[in-house]
Amino acid sequence: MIRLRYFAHLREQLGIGSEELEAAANVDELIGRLRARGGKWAEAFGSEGQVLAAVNQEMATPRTPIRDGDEVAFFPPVTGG
Amino acid sequence: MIRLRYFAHLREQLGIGSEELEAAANVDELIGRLRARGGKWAEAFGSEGQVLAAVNQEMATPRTPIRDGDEVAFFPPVTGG
Amino acid sequence: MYYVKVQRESLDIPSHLAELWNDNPRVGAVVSFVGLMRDINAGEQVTAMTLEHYPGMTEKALQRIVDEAGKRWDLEDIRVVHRVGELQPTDPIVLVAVASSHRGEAFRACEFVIDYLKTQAPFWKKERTADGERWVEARHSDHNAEARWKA
Amino acid sequence: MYYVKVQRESLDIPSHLAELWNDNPRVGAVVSFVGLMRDINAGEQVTAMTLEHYPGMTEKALQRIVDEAGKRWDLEDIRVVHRVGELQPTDPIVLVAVASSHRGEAFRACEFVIDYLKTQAPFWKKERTADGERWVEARHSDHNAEARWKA
Repeated sequence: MIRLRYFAHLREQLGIGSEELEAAANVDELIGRLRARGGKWAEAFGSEGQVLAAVNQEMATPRTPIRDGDEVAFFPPVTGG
Repeated sequence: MIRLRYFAHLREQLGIGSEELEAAANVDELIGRLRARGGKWAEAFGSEGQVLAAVNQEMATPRTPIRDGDEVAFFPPVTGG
Repeated sequence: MYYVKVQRESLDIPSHLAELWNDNPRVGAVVSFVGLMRDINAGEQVTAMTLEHYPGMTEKALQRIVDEAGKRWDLEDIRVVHRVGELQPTDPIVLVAVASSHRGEAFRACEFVIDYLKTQAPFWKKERTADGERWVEARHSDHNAEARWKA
Repeated sequence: MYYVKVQRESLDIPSHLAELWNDNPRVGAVVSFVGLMRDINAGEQVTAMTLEHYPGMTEKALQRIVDEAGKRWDLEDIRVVHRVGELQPTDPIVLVAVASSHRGEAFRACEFVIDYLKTQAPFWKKERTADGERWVEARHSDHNAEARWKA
């Protein structure tokens, strides 16, 4: 199992802060699975570049591998500072 | 008459903080007159670029004109900040 | 390990600055950046702001950025403190302060840290306006600023 | 008119910084430079320093520099405070602080002001070492730093 977390605008859009899922091979595959949920999920994960991903609290790319027990986070581009 | 002022290392080298002199046409002519005093004066005003000049508290060049009543200052390159 | 901190309390900027040079007579230059909440953004009046972050990742991201700055330049110290939670206009949001023997290094490193923080550290701003709340959108200029350091 | 001051008293940095953003919610960025006295210069231990200046001209030179910065960049405010007289290692010598809506302008202007101050403002440092007193020599690097802004 992996832990998914959602932040900021994305959390509000999806109406969920975190969930547990079966592990995926990498970020790209996980996104594909989430998009397949349709509706707001297809919308949120549809347009490239609008959602950033982190695996175990490090910025990730679509090809970053995911292992059982990992924490995977999705969020919009950051706006701090 | 013009008022001359000397600062920092130059004041110590010349042993004088200020003096009054007849006006010169410009900074270059005034420096020539000071250099002609010989000894430490020739030494202090001899090597180009080691002494900076200001006329009425504005940075000056050798060709900056001098008028009666002006304040002319000589000093080494600045080292503040 | 440089000092990085995420906190809800207001920033004690004087203490952080003094910490950079107290007891360290090798410090000849301290350059600091303070980011503050403005009351206008994208042409609209903003009355308040909520800053959200990703606890755990935020601290790691900040530490990674300051470590990289410490590798690129010869520095004596760096401090980064960032607020989260509720903010009002004129509140300081972030302090980045860098101490070095010479000023050139301190200027470069300070701007590097804030440029990367703006694109790499997981903070999100939500603004309150007369029309309700809105999430602040990321700026292209911030990505251009970060890209300069990759040349 | 921006605030420039030459004083014998120690610098009240926190007050000057806060003055830049208090009551001005247009300020989004404050970049500041603090120059401090180091205990080593040109390889030798320095125990104290005397800063001499040219009263009258100093204030004019500083005002001219900050006015030029205000013309080159879109700024909300600038403050420059410089000490003269006796200083000890770790004492702040100068504060240059710039407020702007955006950080790029504030960084550029702050570095511009200190670069010009280093070559244009009539201050001179005399250091005390174990061998006696010596006047600090001007640095080529400061002239190179100033020259960058003329390109």
